[in-house]
Amino acid sequence: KPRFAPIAEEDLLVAFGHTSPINDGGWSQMHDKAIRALKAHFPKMRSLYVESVPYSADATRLFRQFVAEGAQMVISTSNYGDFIKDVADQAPDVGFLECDGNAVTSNLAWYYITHWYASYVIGIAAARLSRTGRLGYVASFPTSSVIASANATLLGARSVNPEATMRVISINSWFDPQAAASAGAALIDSGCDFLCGIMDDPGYLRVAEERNVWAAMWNTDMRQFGPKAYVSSVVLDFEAYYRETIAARIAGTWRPKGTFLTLGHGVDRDSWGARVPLAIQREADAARDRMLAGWSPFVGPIKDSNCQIRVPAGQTMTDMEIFHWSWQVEGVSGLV
Amino acid sequence: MSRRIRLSVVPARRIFIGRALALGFVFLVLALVLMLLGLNLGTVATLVVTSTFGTEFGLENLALYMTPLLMTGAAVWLALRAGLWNIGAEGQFLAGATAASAVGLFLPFPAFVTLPLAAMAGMIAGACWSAVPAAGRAWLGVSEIITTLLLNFIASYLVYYLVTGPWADRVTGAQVSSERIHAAIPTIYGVVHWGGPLALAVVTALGLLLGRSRFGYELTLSGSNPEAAHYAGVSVAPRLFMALVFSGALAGLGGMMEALGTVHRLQGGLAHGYGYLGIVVALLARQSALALIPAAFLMAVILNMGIVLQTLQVSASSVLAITGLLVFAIAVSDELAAYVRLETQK
Amino acid sequence: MSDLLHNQETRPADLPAGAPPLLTLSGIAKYFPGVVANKDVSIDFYPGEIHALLGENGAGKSTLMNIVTGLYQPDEGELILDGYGVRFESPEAAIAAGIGMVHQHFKLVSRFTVAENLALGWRETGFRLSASAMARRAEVEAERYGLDIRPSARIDTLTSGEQQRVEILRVLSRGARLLILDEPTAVLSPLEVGELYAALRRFRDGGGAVILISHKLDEIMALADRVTVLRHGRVSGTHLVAHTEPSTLVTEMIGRPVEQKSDYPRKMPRTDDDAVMVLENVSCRDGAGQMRLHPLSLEICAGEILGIAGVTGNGQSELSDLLAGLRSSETGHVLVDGKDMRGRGPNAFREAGIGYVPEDRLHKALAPALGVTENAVMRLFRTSPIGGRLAYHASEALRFTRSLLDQAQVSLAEPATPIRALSGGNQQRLVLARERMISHRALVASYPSRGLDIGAIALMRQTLADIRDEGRAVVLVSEDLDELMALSDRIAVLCGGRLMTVVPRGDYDRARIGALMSGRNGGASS
Amino acid sequence: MTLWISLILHALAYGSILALAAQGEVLAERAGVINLGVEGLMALGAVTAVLAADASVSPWLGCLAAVAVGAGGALVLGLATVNGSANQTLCGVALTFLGLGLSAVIGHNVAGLPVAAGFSSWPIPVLSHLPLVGPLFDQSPFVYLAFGLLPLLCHIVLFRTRLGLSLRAVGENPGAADAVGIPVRRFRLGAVVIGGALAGLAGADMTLSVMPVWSEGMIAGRGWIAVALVIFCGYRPVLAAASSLLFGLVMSLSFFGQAQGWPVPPAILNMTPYLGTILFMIVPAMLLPGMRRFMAAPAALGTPYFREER
Ligand SMILES: Nc1ncnc2c1ncn2[C@@H]1O[C@H](COP(=O)(O)OP(=O)(O)OP(=O)(O)O)[C@@H](O)[C@H]1O
Ligand SMILES: Nc1ncnc2c1ncn2[C@@H]1O[C@H](COP(=O)(O)OP(=O)(O)OP(=O)(O)O)[C@@H](O)[C@H]1O
Ligand SMILES: [Mg+2]
Ligand SMILES: [Mg+2]
Repeated sequence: KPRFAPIAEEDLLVAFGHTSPINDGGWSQMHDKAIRALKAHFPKMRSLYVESVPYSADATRLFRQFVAEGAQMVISTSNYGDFIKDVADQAPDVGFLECDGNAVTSNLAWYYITHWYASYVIGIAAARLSRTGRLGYVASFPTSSVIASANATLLGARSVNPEATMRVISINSWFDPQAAASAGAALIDSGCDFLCGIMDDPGYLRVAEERNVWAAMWNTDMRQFGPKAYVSSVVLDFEAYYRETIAARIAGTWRPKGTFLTLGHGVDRDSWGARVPLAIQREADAARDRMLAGWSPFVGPIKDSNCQIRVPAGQTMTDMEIFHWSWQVEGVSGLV
Repeated sequence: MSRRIRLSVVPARRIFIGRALALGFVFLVLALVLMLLGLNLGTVATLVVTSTFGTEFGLENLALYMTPLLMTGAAVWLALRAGLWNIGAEGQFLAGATAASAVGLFLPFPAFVTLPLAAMAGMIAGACWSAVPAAGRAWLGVSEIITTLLLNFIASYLVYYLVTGPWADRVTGAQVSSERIHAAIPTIYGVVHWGGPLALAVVTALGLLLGRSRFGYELTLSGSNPEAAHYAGVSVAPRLFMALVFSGALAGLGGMMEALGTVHRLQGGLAHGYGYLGIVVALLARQSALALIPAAFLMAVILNMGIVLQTLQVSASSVLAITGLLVFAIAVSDELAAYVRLETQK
Repeated sequence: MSDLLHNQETRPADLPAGAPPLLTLSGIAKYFPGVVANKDVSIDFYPGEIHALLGENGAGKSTLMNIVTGLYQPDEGELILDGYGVRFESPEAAIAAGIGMVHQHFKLVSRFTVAENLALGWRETGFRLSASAMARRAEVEAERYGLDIRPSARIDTLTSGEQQRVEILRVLSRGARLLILDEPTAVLSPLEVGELYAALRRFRDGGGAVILISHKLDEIMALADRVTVLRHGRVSGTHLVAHTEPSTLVTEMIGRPVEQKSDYPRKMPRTDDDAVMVLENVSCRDGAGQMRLHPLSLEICAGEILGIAGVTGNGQSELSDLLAGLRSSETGHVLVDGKDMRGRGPNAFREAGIGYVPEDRLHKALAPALGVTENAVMRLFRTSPIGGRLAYHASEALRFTRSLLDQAQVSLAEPATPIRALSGGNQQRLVLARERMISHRALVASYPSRGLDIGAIALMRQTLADIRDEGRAVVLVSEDLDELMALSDRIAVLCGGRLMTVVPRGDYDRARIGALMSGRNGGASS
Repeated sequence: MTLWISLILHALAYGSILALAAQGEVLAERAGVINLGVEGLMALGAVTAVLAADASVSPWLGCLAAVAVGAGGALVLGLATVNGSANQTLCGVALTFLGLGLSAVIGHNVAGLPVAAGFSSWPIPVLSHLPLVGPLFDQSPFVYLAFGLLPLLCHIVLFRTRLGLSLRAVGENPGAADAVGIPVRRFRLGAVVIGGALAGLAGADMTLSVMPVWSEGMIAGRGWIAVALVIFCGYRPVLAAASSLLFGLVMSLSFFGQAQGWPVPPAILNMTPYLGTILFMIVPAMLLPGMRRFMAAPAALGTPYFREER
């Protein structure tokens, strides 16, 4: 009997675990939006979800509870590592899918967006918009996806202003508007006039608006929270991917593998903010167009913050390498 | 004619009945809230009961919840015997987990060496973590409630620092987590490991130790009236110090069990509020160490209920609120149990 | 007929006929679990009299007064003030009605100054209070009632006598017409007692009424106009003091006569008189560096009772702590049976056979919240059979407790009862029995009769004499000169932390010792 | 230089949260009740402030609601521990659990969303135009209240009025206070309720002024720090305000240090306020035994009072 045999739509139970509240205005909301859209395609499919799954042994318990309640497909919208893998190992007949994960087993797969391309595009605009050439980055944790995002933004900035630098503050949370705002304010105080970051909420955008500096966001269009400051955002769209995945599971063709959602197919920059000059929009979008055509900006030589060459000249970083980026590029400080 | 008076010694039966009523009250409130949320009580109850007691996963969960609760409960309980409030079991738990993880991560010994070593390290770290508040309380009279509590935050930041910095997982890139620790406490059944039985043994031993040893008597005396303890020839400060330090060691051992038995990593969310819930467990147990076992069981059931409820979109925070309500209800019911009507003949 | 006689007898002698009582208690009852604290209590208190309340421990005196002052509510009966029935919902109401009480344990805030304590609860002052205004007011009041106080002194720096003055002044300055004092002389020096008497007489002569609770019969005989005896919560009689004999009062109070001995002769002559304890040049300082006990030397011999006369706070508690090892001397040595005990704790003294009944037994010698068992074994839990090197045998502890309860003649069904629920008298008996058991060589007893009733005191004194007769030493710290003179072989007088003198039995002189206790050199001293 | 000004501004804003809560707790503890539920009350205050401000579009009503909720929560605690004698430590911890949990539940739908109405700053006419230090006189009303009006008021009431004398007497020796006719329970209950109201106000300060957004876990132990500060400041309102400012400063250092690129791991900077509190509690006790009397807790702190019990 094949592991993931075809299943009737009405028998399918898909369980989602979110890392923050689904109305966080960011990451979880984007996933939730995609999941709601799924309902239109698979009206008979049953689903359940849990918000704010903690990074603790309780995550394991929640995933186990999903299995216990009969889910055939468990999707976690963030990286839960062993907490999900251990459960997957105990429930070999259930398909597990982990966003930002990196293990593929016989029933566990991962998917992620190649947000670094969009970040690079925004980085170009950042360098042009910033007077001081100092970018501030509000980070959650110094994990590889955050490192990739920060590095890509600065590389984009340095492509037009080689003097650009980036200061990072980690706030140890994906969703903490207070801390994000405080970090943003501290960055502005230290001379940054362009804020970007990887937060689930619009926390620092409001500070940027108040303090009259630029800000680029992450997840979705957040210009309502700071129309003057808003530059753009790395916008995410998981709908198509979820649709294909569920369809494959119903058809019995789902197989565990790692999947990148690429620029234009699940991740992109948001339409530019009202106050971003047209010339800057054009310049940044030119790079985007080249990327859509297959060009990668992540080509050596790339030095790390200790001025060591980490990517030799001429070598292009693969998406997989970027996904596992563990060092900060020259000009970034405070991240690792 | 009658008048309400307050008993200075409350019979255990009254306490028990009061608590049963308090528990009932809390469940009533919970049911009401669930109804307001539009959930069908019948299905919720069925789901909770079957998921907790009717499935292997549920029973395993209970066992895994009980283990750390027993340890932190024992820690708080021990300190309470000496009249001290150890609000810092959470931090000591984390300290123990950190030290044990260090042993597991960095010492290249086989498991039968690593595990005892890690247990030792966990206990020592937990003890050290409570040593400053203990010394402050014992010799300087600085309130241990606040100092132990503040150390929780410090422990949590320390762990965050380690697992996002020097000890961060560079193998699988797990967030806020160290690499997987390969030395693991052997399992008994499913994911249930030997930490559980060990915790039960510790609690039993604790009961015996305090009930049958001079130390237990001296501790009680020191906690109850330091001046009289001095008169009885007991050096109070060292006893108080030891009580808090042992308490820390117990919590630290709990941390070791959690890190090497359940989570297998040092990890930001590892402590999970067990330290604070330990206060609840210790309170429920009152005078008896063995009563820690049913108390931890009850708490584990509530926690597991929280897991089930979350899949019904009842947020995890509501479990915290319910726990708070329960503690409050019990504190109040214990108080009300002390009141009786005194018949005053006319 | 007898009723009429009784009534006549119980009205104050010089009262004009028809003068109404200030306060009448009518049929008061108060119940506690298993205890009838007061029942059918009817008493009249007239203006211009000092009315004593007498009764055994637990007879219900304090309870009754707590009812009068609004702290407790009566379960039955009525208070009639100036002819009107009243109900005091709180002490405030009683104060407003002119009833003030000086409690057995002073109700002062020890960290506040005298002036602040006087200002507490003053309704008449404005919302704003400045330190200087409070002090001024305090001085004015002190002047008015002729009581000497220092307004800016903190209460915890005052002697008991001074604290009591503050209490009295506070009550008087509230305009009290009825002044209640619960065992007021227990902590006073003879001199202060005299001052108190004078103040009370002044108050009475000004038309106020005084209710005085005391266990000291001679005090009542000297001061009071009338006396009411309570027994098991009921009034067993009210008498004019002038027409009553102390022995009748005792009989009425206890139900049998108690012999008030002024002498406890040895059953056999003293055989050995080797020194059990020797103090050489010992001294003590308190936490603030203040000298509490100036260097002194003393020798305590087997088979003798050494009396230490002195008013609380003059170094007695330091001295007795020193003798029991609870405190270490700053200079000199403490020798027990010739062995230097320097640096040894209370347990070493216990092992050397020194028992100790401290002044504040409830807080120093007992753990109030713990059970009777835990308290009974407090000094013996290390020794077999109750304890070993590490072990503690609960069942043995229980057995020991039962035997101790027997010896102390305390009847108690449940040894798990917290000791604070026992009466103060019973607590004292248990401590005494326990300490007697360990005092193979000497017993140090600080104010052992404080708060006890006449019967209990007689029993306690006999116990001390018995210990002496067994060839052990007794150190008896007391402010009661009669007690000291009755029991002691020698009396050492302490004042201001100095050893004034040691008087041998032959040379006892009340006046001189009393004067020395108050720091005045009573003529010839060595 | 402006950097330091901005650090001080930050410290004032964050310190005001601590100062409000700490002064409320000073009142409660002076009356002899230790309220360990401050953390929970702050969370409840913060979330109700947001909900009420959203509903009414008035920050004042938001404030009022927060104060009411804080007072209500404290009233429950007071009834249990003052009128009954339920264990104060336990009830406090329970209230914290309850407050944190409940606030997360009722605030779920507004988490992370901007608050409809917040307080803007109130510039003091002349002073706020001064060069350099001008911004220091352009603060939210909470800052003026927390560092100006309230400490002054509390100090005067506590140490210069009959009310304060009675309150302190209740905390020092309730038996004595009772005997002179001070209604012990009413005083204790009142102090706890006012303390709770101030804790609620501190929560409102957080969500209506310092950072106009609610999210779960945003109190982040500030309530506990406020309780610790009360001991640290020796139960004195003015010192409570001063030490709150100090701790606001220390707490701001974490972001400040990261932004300045200090070579100290942020986690260590994050620890400093907690570490500092512990040190400040232990070191003076160690070095200056004389300080102990100055710092001494009210003698009856934490002990319930019963008239007909001994
Ligand atoms: N709060 C209380 N709870 C229970 N029983 C009480 C309480 N107060 C007094 N009693 C009981 O009431 C009786 C009378 O006590 P009370 O203190 O009035 O005696 P007393 O005459 O003042 O004795 P003493 O001379 O020792 O002061 C005692 O048996 C006592 O146990
Ligand atoms: N809080 C209480 N609860 C229950 N019983 C009590 C309580 N307090 C006292 N009792 C009972 O009342 C009796 C007498 O106690 P109480 O302390 O009033 O006597 P007392 O006469 O004041 O003692 P003392 O002679 O030392 O002054 C005791 O036997 C005790 O069992
Ligand atoms: Mg009495
Ligand atoms: Mg008494």
